[in-house]
Amino acid sequence: MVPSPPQSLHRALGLSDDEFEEITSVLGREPNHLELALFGVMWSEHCSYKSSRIHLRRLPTTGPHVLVGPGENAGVIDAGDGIAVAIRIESHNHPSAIEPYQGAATGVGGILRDIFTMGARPLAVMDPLFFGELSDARQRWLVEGVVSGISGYGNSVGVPTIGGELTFDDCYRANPLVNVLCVGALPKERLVLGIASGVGNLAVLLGSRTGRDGIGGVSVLASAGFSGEDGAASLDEAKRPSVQVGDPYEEKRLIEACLELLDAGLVVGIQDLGGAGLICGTSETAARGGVGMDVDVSAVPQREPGMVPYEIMTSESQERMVAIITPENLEAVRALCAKWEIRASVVGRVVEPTLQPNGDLVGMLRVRNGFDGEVLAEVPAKALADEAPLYDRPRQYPAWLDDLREDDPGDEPIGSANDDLLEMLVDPAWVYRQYDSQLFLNTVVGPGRDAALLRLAGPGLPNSSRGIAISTDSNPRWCALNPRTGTALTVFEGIANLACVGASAKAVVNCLNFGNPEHPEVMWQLSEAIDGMAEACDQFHLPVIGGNVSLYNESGGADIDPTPVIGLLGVIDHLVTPPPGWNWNDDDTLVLVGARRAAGDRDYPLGGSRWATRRGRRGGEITGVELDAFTATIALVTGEVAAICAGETSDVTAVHDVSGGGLASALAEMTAVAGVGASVKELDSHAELFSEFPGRFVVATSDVDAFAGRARAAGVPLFELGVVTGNRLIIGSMIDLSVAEIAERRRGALEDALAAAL
Amino acid sequence: MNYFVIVDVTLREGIADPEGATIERALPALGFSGVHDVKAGKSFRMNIEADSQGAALEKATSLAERLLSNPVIEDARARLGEVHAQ
Amino acid sequence: MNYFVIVDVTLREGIADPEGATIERALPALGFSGVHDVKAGKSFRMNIEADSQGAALEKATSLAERLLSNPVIEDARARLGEVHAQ
Amino acid sequence: MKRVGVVVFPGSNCEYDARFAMETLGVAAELVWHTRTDLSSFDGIILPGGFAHGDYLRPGALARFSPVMKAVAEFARDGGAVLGICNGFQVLTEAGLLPGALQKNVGLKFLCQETTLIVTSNASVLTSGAALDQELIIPINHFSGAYVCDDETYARVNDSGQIVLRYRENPNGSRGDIAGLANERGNVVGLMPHPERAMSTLLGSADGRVLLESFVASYVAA
Ligand SMILES: Nc1ncnc2c1ncn2[C@@H]1O[C@H](COP(=O)(O)OP(=O)(O)O)[C@@H](O)[C@H]1O
Ligand SMILES: [Mg+2]
Repeated sequence: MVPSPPQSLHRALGLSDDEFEEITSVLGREPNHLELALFGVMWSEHCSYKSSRIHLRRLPTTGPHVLVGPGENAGVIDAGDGIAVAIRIESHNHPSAIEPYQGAATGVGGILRDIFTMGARPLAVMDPLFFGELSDARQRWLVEGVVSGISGYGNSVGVPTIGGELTFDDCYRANPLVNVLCVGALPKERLVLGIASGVGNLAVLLGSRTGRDGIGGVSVLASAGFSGEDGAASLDEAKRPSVQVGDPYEEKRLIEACLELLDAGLVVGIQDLGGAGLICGTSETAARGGVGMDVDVSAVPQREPGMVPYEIMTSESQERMVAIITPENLEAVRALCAKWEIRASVVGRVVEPTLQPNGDLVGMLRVRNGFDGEVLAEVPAKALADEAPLYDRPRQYPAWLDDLREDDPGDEPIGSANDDLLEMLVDPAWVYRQYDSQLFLNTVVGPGRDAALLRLAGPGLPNSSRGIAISTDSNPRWCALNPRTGTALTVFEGIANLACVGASAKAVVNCLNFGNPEHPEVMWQLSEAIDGMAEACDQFHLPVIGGNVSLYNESGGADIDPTPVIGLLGVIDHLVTPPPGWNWNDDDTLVLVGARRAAGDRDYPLGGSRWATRRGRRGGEITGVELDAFTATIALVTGEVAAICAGETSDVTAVHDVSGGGLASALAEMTAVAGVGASVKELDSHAELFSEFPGRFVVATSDVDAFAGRARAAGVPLFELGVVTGNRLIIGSMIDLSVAEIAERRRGALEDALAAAL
Repeated sequence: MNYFVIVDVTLREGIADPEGATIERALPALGFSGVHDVKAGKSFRMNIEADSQGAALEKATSLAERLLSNPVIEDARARLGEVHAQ
Repeated sequence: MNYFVIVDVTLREGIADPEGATIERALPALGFSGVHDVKAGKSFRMNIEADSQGAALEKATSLAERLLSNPVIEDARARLGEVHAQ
Repeated sequence: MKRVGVVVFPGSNCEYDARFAMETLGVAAELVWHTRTDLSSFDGIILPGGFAHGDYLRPGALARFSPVMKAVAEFARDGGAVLGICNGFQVLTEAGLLPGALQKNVGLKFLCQETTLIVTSNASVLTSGAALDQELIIPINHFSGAYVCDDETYARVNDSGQIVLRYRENPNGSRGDIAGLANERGNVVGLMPHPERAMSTLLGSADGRVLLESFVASYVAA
C-alpha cells in the first residue's frame, strides 16, 4: 500500500477537513494519496451534487410513462408504439470559457454518450447558449468558437442539432453558459442500465486512449503541490488541467459499435466515461450492481508516456465507454469493435463483495497494477459513487432584492416603439444554419420556430406515426427577480412552445446554472427555483426525469443571474402534416388566444421584460399565470394544431406563442417569416406591446367565426387583433414598419453585431 | 521593406490530435509503413511590411498568438520564409 | 534510423483562399497594418523510419503527393525538421 | 433498377436516409461496408453524405483508399450508375471519378439551408427525368461545397453538358454555381445538395424525387 498523505493534501484536492474525517471513518483508516484523490474527484460538487441534492429531492419524478427517472445517465419515457425516448441535458460552461470550440464540442460528445449508454440512438441535440453582450470582442470570439464547436462536432458525429436558445446579457461576460440537450430513441426492449453484475464478468474500456485531458477538471484542484513517491507525485507538473479535444469521428464509430453490441446482446451493462473518467464509470457501475470491481491501471491504453495511476483513473479523455461483458463474449466483442476500428481493452473484473468486520457485504473498488498485482487503492464503490456528504448550505433572501422588485420599469419613459421593436428582433438563423438540422429525415419543424418537431423514427425503431417535440427555455431576467415564479413561468413557456406544434408535454429535464453555492443568496435562488419548477410540474403532472446542476458560475465574486434551463419533451400521436407555423396568409384574421392581461396587479407588467432590461431597468415584479385559463388555452391550441398534424383541414393558418419581446415581437416575427404584413387595432398601451408573460398565442385563421366558436366552447378568452394584409406591420398608432425592414433588421442583427470585427 | 513570414501552428504537447492519429491509422493500408507520431498542424504565409526582419517577426508573433492560434491548446511560431509569396 | 519530417501543404496559385482572405480582412480592426497576401496552409509532422535522410524524404514526398495533398488544388513539399518530435 | 448499394464508410451518416429514399421509390437498398470489393449484385451505387473517416485531412481523402472504391471505379467504368451525394461527391472527386475538387465554403461556415437548383443538363442518370431549366428546392448541408477546377476543365465540363445542376443563388462560392456534376458518359454524378432530404412535403420539399426517380430509372439521354 502506498503511504498516507500529509493532512493538507485533502484541501488541495478540494476536500474539507470534515470530508477527510468522513473518508477516514468509511475506510476505517487513513486514505493513501490515490484513494484521497479518487474521493476528491468523486465527491466534488460536479460529480456528487452535494450542495443541490437535498433540494432536488423535492422535484416530482414519477409517472406511468416514466421508464427511467433521474439518477441514471438519461431519463427515459415510454412514447408508445414500442418506442422509448431518452433525454438528458448537461452544461459545459467552464471548459467553453477557456477554449470555446473544444469546450462546446466535447459538451456535445458527452451528452451523446449519456444517451447511447441507455441503448438509445441519439436523434437530436439542442444547445441553449448564454454570452455577454456582443459589443465586447471576447464575446464575439466565444460565440464564433462555441457555435463552430457544436457545428463541427454535432454535424460530423451525425446527430442533427434542431434548436436551442441564444441569450446575451452582461452577467455572462466572464462566464458563458453552454448547455446541451440530447434526445434519443430505442426499441423499448433494448433499454440498458449502467450496472455491473455477475462476478467474473469483465469491464472493457472502449474507444480513445487515455491522456492527461482535463485531469482535476471536475474537482476544484487547487494549486498546492503534491509530493511523495506514489501515483499523485508527479501531479505538480501536470496539474494544469489540459483541455479536452473532441474527436467526433471516434464518437461516431463508438455509437455504432455500442448500438451493435447491444443489439447483439453482448453486454451486461454499459456506462460512458464523463466527468471523473474511469473512476466514475467503474465505481458507479459497481455501486449500482452491489458488486466489487478490480481495475488494472496498467491495462488502460495511454496516449502519453509516464502517466500515473491517479491520472489514468481520473482523466477526462473523451470518447470512451466502459462495457461490462461476460468472458465468453470477449472475442465477439473484440471482433465487433475491430470492425468499427474501436479499441477494446479489458481493464477490470467484477468481483464478489467483501465481508466487512461488521458483517456487511461491501463491493470494493480496487485499483491495481496488473490484475494480480499490487493494490494501489481499495475503497467501497458505494462510498465513492453515492455517499458523498450532503450539504444543506445556508440560504438567505438577497438583501438587495426588495429594492430591485420595487423598481418597476412601468415608469420608464417610452420612446419610439418602432425603434424599440426593431432593436429587439434577432433571428438566430446565423447560429442554426451552421447545424445539420435534418439528418435522419425526421425534422418536421427545425430550429427557428417555437419548438422542434420530429417524426418518431430512426434506424432500428418500430414503425410509428407519432412525433416528438422538444423545446428549451430559460428566462434569467425573470428568475433574477423571483426565482420561484420565474422558473415556474419558464416551465409554462415551454408547455406553450410545445402547444404551438401540437404536442403535449410528457417530461421535463433541467439544467440549473447558478452562481457560487457558498453564497447564501445563491443557495436561496437555487432552492426557490427548484420549488418553482416542482410546483409548475406538479400542476401539469409532469415528471422531471433528469437534469444537471452547474454551480460556481461566478467571476470576481459576482454570480450570474439564476439560469434554470428547462427542456421539455412532448409527444404528438399522429403526425402526417406539418403544423401551421408562422406563415400567415393575406386576409387571415389575427386573434390573441388566452388571457390578454396578466394575472397580477398590473395588466401588462414590464418587470423582467426584454424591453425594460435593454434600457438597464432590471427591476420590477413578475406575476404568475392564472392556471385554469392557461390550462384551457393550452388544451385548445394543442388540439387545434394536433388536428392539423393528423391531416385534418382547418381554418387555423399560423400559430406562435407570445414570449420574449412580447406581443409586438411575436407579430413582427410572423411578419418577417410570412413576408406579409398585418393591420392590428390600437392596443391598451405601449406596455401591452412589450409585456412578457406566458399563456398567450397569436393565431391566424381564415374563418374567425368558426375559430371563435371553438374557443368559446373551450372557455378560452379570445381578442381579435386585426387582419393580415399588405406590406406593412401596423399596430394602432404605435407601430408602423415595412415588412422588408422588419425582415432585414431581424435577419442581419446577429450577423452585423458579430461582424463588428472578427 | 517587405518580409515573407510563415507562422506554424501546432497542437501543444499532450493535447489530443485526432486528425493526426486518424491519418496515421490509415497509412499501413496505403502501403506506408514505419511512419509514426503523425501530427496535423496549420500554417499561414504572409508578407509583412516592417523596418527590419526582427520587427517583421515580432509582428508575426503577436499576430500568431492573438489571432492565428489559441494558446490554451496551440503553439505558434513565426519564421522568415525563403521564397517571396505571390 | 528515425527522421523527423515536416510536410507543408499550400494551396496552388490561382485557387481561392477564403481563409487567408478572411484573416487579412480582419487584421486592420485588430491593429495590424501592413500585412498582405495572407495564405492559409496545412502542415504534417511525423517520424519516418528509413535508412537515410534521402530515403525518408522520398517516402515523405510520396506520402505528401499521394495522400496529404490533393494535386488539383494543393502543392506539397517535404522537408527535414530540426527538432525530434515526441 | 432493382437493387441499390449504399456504401458505408466509417463516419458516413446519411446511409440510412439514402436507403429510406430508395425504399420510398420501391427500390431495395443494401448498406455496403467499405471493405467490400464485389458490387456485382447491384444495379446502382450511392455514396451517401456524412464524414467518411471523419473528413480528416480533406473530405474524401482517406475514403478514396477504402477497398470498396476500386470496385466503385470498376462499376462506373462498366457503365453502372453511381451517385455521390455531398460527402459522396467529395469522395468521387478525390478518387478521380469526377474532375475538380470541393473546397471550403467561401463564408468559412457550415451551411444547412434550402437552396433552389436549376437543371442545366439532363445528360446524366440523375437528371434525365427532369426538365431543362426546371427549378428544384433541395437543401444543402456542408462545409466544403465550393466546387473548384482549372479553366480548361471548366470549359470542358461546361461545353459537354456535364454541369447538371446549378444554384440559382450561389451559397458557397462554387465555380460557375455548380451544384451537381456528371462525368462525360453521364453515369457518374456528384452533387452537394441532398435530394434524399427532399422526398416529402412533411419535411419541407418533395423536389428530390425527380432526381432520385431518374437515378432509379437510370436512363442516360444520348
Ligand atoms: N443556439 C441555438 N441553436 C439552435 N437553435 C436556436 C439557438 N438559439 C435559438 N434557436 C432557435 O430559434 C428559435 C427561437 O428561439 P427562442 O426565441 O428562444 O424561442 P421561444 O421564445 O419561442 O422559446 C427556436 O426555435 C430555437 O430553437
Ligand atoms: Mg415560442
